[in-house]
Amino acid sequence: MIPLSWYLIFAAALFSIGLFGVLSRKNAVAILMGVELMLNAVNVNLIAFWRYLSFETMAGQVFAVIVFAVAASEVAVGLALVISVYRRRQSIVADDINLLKY
Amino acid sequence: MLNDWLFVGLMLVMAPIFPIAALIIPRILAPKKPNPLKSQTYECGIETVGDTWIQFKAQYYNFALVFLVFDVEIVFLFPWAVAFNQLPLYGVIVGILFIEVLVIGLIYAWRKGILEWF
Amino acid sequence: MADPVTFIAQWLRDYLTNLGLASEWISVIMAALGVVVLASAVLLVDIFLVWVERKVVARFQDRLGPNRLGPFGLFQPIADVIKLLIKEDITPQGADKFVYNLAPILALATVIMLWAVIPISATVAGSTINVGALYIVAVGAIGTLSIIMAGWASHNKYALLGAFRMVAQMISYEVPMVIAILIPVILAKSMTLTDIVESQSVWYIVLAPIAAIVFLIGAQAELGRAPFDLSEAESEIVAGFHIEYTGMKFGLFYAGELLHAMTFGGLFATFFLGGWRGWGAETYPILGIGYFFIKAMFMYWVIMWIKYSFPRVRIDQMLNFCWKFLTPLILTVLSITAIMDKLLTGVPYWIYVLAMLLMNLVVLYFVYRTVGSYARKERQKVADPAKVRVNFPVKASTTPTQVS
Amino acid sequence: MMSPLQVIFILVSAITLGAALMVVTTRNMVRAALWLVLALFGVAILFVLLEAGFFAVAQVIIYIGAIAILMIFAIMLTRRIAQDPGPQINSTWPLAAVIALAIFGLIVLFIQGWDKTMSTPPALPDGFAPLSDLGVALVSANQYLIPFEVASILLLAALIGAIIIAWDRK
Repeated sequence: MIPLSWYLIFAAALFSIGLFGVLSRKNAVAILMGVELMLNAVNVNLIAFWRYLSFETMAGQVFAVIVFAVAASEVAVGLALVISVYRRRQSIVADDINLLKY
Repeated sequence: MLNDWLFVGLMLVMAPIFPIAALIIPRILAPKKPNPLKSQTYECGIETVGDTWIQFKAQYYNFALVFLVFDVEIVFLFPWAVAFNQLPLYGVIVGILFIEVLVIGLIYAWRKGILEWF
Repeated sequence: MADPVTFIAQWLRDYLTNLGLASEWISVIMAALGVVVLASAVLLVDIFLVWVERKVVARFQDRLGPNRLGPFGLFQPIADVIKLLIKEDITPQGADKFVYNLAPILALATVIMLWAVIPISATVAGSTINVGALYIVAVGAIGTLSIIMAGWASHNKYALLGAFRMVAQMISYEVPMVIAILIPVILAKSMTLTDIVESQSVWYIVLAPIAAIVFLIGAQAELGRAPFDLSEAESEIVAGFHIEYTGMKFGLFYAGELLHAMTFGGLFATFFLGGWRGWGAETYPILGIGYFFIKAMFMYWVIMWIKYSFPRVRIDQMLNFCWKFLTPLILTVLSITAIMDKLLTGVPYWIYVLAMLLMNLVVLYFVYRTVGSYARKERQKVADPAKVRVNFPVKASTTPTQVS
Repeated sequence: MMSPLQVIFILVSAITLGAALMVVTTRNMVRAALWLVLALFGVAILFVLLEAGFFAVAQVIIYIGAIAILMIFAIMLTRRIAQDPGPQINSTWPLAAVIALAIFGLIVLFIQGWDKTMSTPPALPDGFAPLSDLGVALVSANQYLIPFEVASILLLAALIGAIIIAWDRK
């Protein structure tokens, strides 16, 4: 059978790749994709912990449900922001959207 | 429980084999004489004008947005439906409430004119 | 010898055990054999469906249809396949080659994958996963993706526009359709399709006729068939997302669409018509296969009937119908069904069935009234535009008098 | 000697991580979205291996069927950058790589030092029905009713917010 640590290491790798995407990509949609990868890594962890450590209680699964809902909300609002910014500035390069910096 | 998924997993591996085979046979049998004119993209018989990446209406996005939110809600009602026998009446009503909250969203989108196509 | 399928499976299992294989590997081999047999059978039916579809549409349009090749033109689809196999494949300029080739494969493979969970008879069901109903929705979602891949990879405006329309339509109608699936799940208290079939001592079309109708409409839209064939509207965007596909690649899309229609017939039969259930199907499971295919083919014929009888709707009408009519309607029915099911626990089954049927009929009556008055208003607007203000909302101040 | 399940796990996770790497490095945004779909599908298979079939199908329906489609729509709506020939990556990417690697190393270090990482999952008892248990847990007041309803409100807020943001008629 598969040891729990394999899942945890896999999730850590997925999380790091997502983080790299978030930090390095210019395109705002690509940044959202990175965030999705990170949320997925969290979900893998939650389900793995549920299965290995406490399958009698549903806490892990319920948390995963909430993560799904959060991911959906995040994408909906994030992409709406991207489209709105694109309409005004004709750009979705994250570095260009710096009005709030000053 | 994993035994149930064995069939699905094998299906996942083997189902594409049939269409892939159907695509490989013409590679052997069919003629292949491409020329630039033949491989032009189709546009009502005239030459292709402009870029393929035309701008799309934002409405497509709006519908996808409403769909996404509804989809998430409905999927999480399925375990509730399976557990129906173990639920008291108030559990059922709470589940209904869960979906009715979204109806507010639908009404809002409707009022706001998101669901119009123009 | 009541059940040849189980008999053959048992014989094979014994044979493999005698060869000295471990029991896990035997189940893997048996499952693999099952997949091969099921997929080949489904694809054989698919080739036959080309003939069925052409023959039926011909009769609807008062023609004869294919009648030259073999008896009743039965060999026509085989000739079609040979033609497609030796036809030149053209890859359009600027296409994304890998995605372009992947899309038709996915389109057909996803439809074959749907059959993994459909119970064909009492003893023949590929898999009994506990999330069967959602599995169908999930596989359909990958099918949606294959369309957007095809449209994007073709590097053609019409293809992309067709794909966008198709996807907008599919995701819109997925909402009422999934809720319509949720209602049989509530009635059966299980997502496993075998359980859903087994709990239908009374067909669910009696308990939930509105859900059945909504499922049928959703299936029609999901398939992109008339009246929802905006995605391939020949007069507007030529053929939609598969405009640049030739030869066998187009053939795969075509075969996928036909098989998808038939599969939706099978799903309708499973959810609402009792699947393989019928007289003597429990004792002689082989009869169940026959019942299942008769029901599936009947529903496939209904889908074709709708397709060849209705004109195409406009995109705004299509979306309005989904979001402003079907979704509120099915949400209402879902709520009432859920509460009634809970309140009616413990009553005799026939009262339960009657109450459900009655509730559906009452809802249908109100729907009929609402739609009728809406249609009257619309007709009035067209007939006498001066009376009604052009902009919405139309005030119901004038009593509807004359219908022209 | 590895068990078949372990082989499947390694194959699937390798494909998933490879696809995830393509997501964060591909220039063509639509292709990146398709790689994302592959990565998400791999995670769905891992959910099946974890015997959480419901989450596998929910993953496919929600992530592939809705979120990926929404992303592709958004990419096509903002198409000018979808084919931007310039660099798609910040100039500070080495720093990002270092941070990501450092976090990965840190987590691996923690996992190595943790004594609870058992090698086999506990066997599920007969008649264990996680699906209906989840359904009960989601609507029971003494369990997770509040998070469940809050999730519903969250989605409603997201819908309304997204409509307001994306749909300002000038």
